[in-house]
Amino acid sequence: MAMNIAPGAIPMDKLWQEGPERAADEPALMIDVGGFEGPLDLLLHLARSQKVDLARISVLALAEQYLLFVDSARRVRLELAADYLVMAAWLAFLKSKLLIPQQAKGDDGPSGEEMAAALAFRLKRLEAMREAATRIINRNRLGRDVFARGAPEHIPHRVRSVYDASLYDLLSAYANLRQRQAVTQVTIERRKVWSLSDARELLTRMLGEVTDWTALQRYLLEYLPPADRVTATASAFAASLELVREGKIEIRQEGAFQPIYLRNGQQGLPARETVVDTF
Amino acid sequence: MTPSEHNPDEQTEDTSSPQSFSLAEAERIAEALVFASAEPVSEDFLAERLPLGVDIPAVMESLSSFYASRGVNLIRSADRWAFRTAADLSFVIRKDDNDVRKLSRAALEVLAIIAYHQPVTRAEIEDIRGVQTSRGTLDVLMEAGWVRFRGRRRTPGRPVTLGTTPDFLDHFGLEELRDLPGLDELKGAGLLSGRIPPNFQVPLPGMGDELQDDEDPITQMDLEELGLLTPGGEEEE
Amino acid sequence: MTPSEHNPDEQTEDTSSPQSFSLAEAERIAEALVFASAEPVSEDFLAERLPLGVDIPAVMESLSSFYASRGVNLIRSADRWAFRTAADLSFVIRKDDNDVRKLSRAALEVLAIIAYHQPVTRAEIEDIRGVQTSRGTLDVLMEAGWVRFRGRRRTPGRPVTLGTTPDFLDHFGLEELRDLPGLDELKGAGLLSGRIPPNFQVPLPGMGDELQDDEDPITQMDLEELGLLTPGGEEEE
Repeated sequence: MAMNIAPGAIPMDKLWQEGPERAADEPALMIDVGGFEGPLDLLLHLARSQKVDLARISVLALAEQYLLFVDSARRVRLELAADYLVMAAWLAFLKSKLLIPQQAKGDDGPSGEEMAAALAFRLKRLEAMREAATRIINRNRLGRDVFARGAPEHIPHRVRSVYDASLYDLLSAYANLRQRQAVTQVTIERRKVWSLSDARELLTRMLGEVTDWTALQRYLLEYLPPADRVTATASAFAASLELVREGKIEIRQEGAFQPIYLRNGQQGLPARETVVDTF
Repeated sequence: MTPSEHNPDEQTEDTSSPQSFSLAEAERIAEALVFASAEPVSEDFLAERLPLGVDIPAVMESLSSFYASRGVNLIRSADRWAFRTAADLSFVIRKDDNDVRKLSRAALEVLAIIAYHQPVTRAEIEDIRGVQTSRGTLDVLMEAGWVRFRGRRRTPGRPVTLGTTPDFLDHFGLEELRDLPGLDELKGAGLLSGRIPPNFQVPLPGMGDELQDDEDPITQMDLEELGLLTPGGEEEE
Repeated sequence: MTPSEHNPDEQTEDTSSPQSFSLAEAERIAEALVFASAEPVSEDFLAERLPLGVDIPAVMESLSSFYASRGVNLIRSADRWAFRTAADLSFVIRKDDNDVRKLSRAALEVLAIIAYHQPVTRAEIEDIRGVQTSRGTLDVLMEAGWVRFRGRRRTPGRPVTLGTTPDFLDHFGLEELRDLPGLDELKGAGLLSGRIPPNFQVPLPGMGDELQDDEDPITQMDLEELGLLTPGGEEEE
C-alpha cells in the first residue's frame, strides 16, 4: 500500500509494534519509562504524538494508547511505578465510562466526557508550564548573559539588623542539627507492600466524585503486577473498611467472593452528622 | 592619578533643605550607591542615604534612561535597582567559567510552576506535574535563593505556600512578576486559575512505592490480624 | 519595561573592519567589560575582545573623561582600568561601616531551636544540640534583636525561658510562628533527607507571647540577676 507509513517513521509507533520476530533480548519498548516524569508526562508525550491541538485530542484514543503501553510494559516485565498503574486503572475506568452511553443525567457525578475534559485540561496546563519554563530559562540570565558589578565596593545591608540570615539558612541549620541528633536506626529492608495509607489515598482519589457503584478494585488489580495483588487487595480492603467507618464511602458486595462495589459516601454530605441550622 | 576631582563645594552642608540640593548631585550619589553594589539596592536604602525630600523614583528614572543606551544599564527589579551589563553585549563578556546554575528539567518545571502559580503549595505543584516532587528539587531552588517559603494556606492542614524571591526576578531579568513571559495569555486561557473544577478528579501522585517516613509497612502479622490472610496462608496468583 | 533595549543593529556583523565599528560601540563594550570584571582590566585584555584596529587608549580616555564628573569614575592604575566610586562620595558609601555579619552556624542552630521549641531553656537547647552553647552565641542573637527572655519555668532552679521576638518574624518574613515549616515541608524541601526515625518530630511552635502555664513572668529582680540591669537601674523597653 502506497500510503503505508514506514515502520518507525513515527518514533512512537515502534512502541506498539511488538513484532513476534523481535529477538528475545531486544528491548521491546523504545520508551524509557525512566525518562518520564510520571504518568502525566507520559500521557502528554503520547498526546503530542496524536499531532493535534491538545484541545482536540481524543482522550479515548489517548487512554487506549496508554493502556497499550502499560500492557506491553507488563509483557516484557518492565517494572512500572505504582503511579503509572494507578493512572492505568483510572484510564481504564474512564474508558469504560466513555464507551457506555450516557445514562440518566445529573445523578451520577461527572460524565466520562467531563472526566476526559479534566484530563485534557491537565495536559494542557502541564504543557503550558513546560513552555513557560523554557521561556524563563531562555531569558537573559544574570551571570550568563548579563553581568553584575565584578568588583563590588560595598554591600548594602538591610535596615536595622546588623546580622543577616535567610529563612533558608535557618531551616537548613535546624534540619541538619535535628537530623544529626536523631538516633541512627538500623534500617530493615523494605518489603514490597502497599501500606494502608497508600491504599486509602488511592481509593479516595480514584473514587473522587464517582457516585455510582463501581468495582474500582477490579480496574486497579488488573494493572498491578501479580506479586503486588495480594498486598494491594489486603490494603485496599482494609482501607475501604476504614473509609466506610468514616462515612466517606459506601460499600456493597452481593455475596462471598463477589466483586466489591464502592461509591462515594453520603452523596457529598460530610462524614459526620451535620446539624443543619436554618439561618 | 585619580581623575575624580574633589569638589569641596559639592559636599553641601545644608542637605536638610531639599531645594539647595541639586538633582545632579542626588543622581551622583544614587549612581555611586547602586554602582558600588553587586546586589540590587532598594529605594529605601537610597532614601536613607539621600537628603530628605529627594524624589528618589524621579532620580532613578532619570538615571535609568540615561544609562539605557550605554554598555551598562540601570535596571529595576522587584523595586530594587542594579547596574547590569547590557544584554546585547553578552557575546563579548560571556565568560568561560560561567557559573550559572544548571537546572534539571524537574527543577525548572517546579520553578516555573511556583513562579506562575504562587502562592502555591507542594500538593498543587504535584497536581500540576502529576508526579511527586523528588526530595531535593525544592532544596536546589531554595539554595539558589529563587524560591522561598511564603506562609501557610488557611485551609485544613495549613500547608506551607511557596513563592519566588526578588533574586529570582533579578536573575532572570524581570522587573516584576507581571513581566513573566506569557502570563496574560496563560491567565486568559484559565491555566493559572488554581484548581480544576471540583467535580473533576484525576488520580494524583503520591502513590510512589516508597513508604512515607511516617508510616510503617503492613506486615504479615497485621494481615493475619485483620483476617485478610490465613496464618501461613499461601499467596494467590 | 526593561531599559535594556536589544538593538539588533548594534550587533554589527563586520566587526573586522574597524572603520565600520563606531567609537560609541567600542565604548559600550569596554565599559561593560570593565564593569563586569572582578579585577582591574588591562588594555591587552580589552584589545582581545574589541575588533582589531580599535584605538583602545583613545576609547578609554574618552570613557574616563565621560565618567570624571559622575558618581562613579573610571580610573587607571598601573595600566589597568577599574571603576571606583568618586572619592568625594565616599562619605555616603561608608556612612555606616557595620557590614552585615553572617550568623555563625552555632548561632543559626540556637536561633532555630529557640524558634521551634520556645519557650525553651538554655539546658534544653544544650540537650538538643548535644554541646554547650557559648555565652557569646546567645548574646549575638539578643543583639540582633531576634531572641528575648520570656519568663521562668516553674521547675527546680526556675530556669529562664527563651523565645523569639517580633523582629525575628519580621526579618525572616514570617507572619506568625506557626508559619515555620513543619516536618513535612522540611522533608519536602529536601532539608531532611534519608531515613528519619519514626518518632522524629518537629514541634509546632506555639502562638507566641503569652506565657505558658508553667512559666512565670520575668521580674525586675530577675533582670538584675541576669546582669541585664544594674541594680536599681531603669527598665529599658
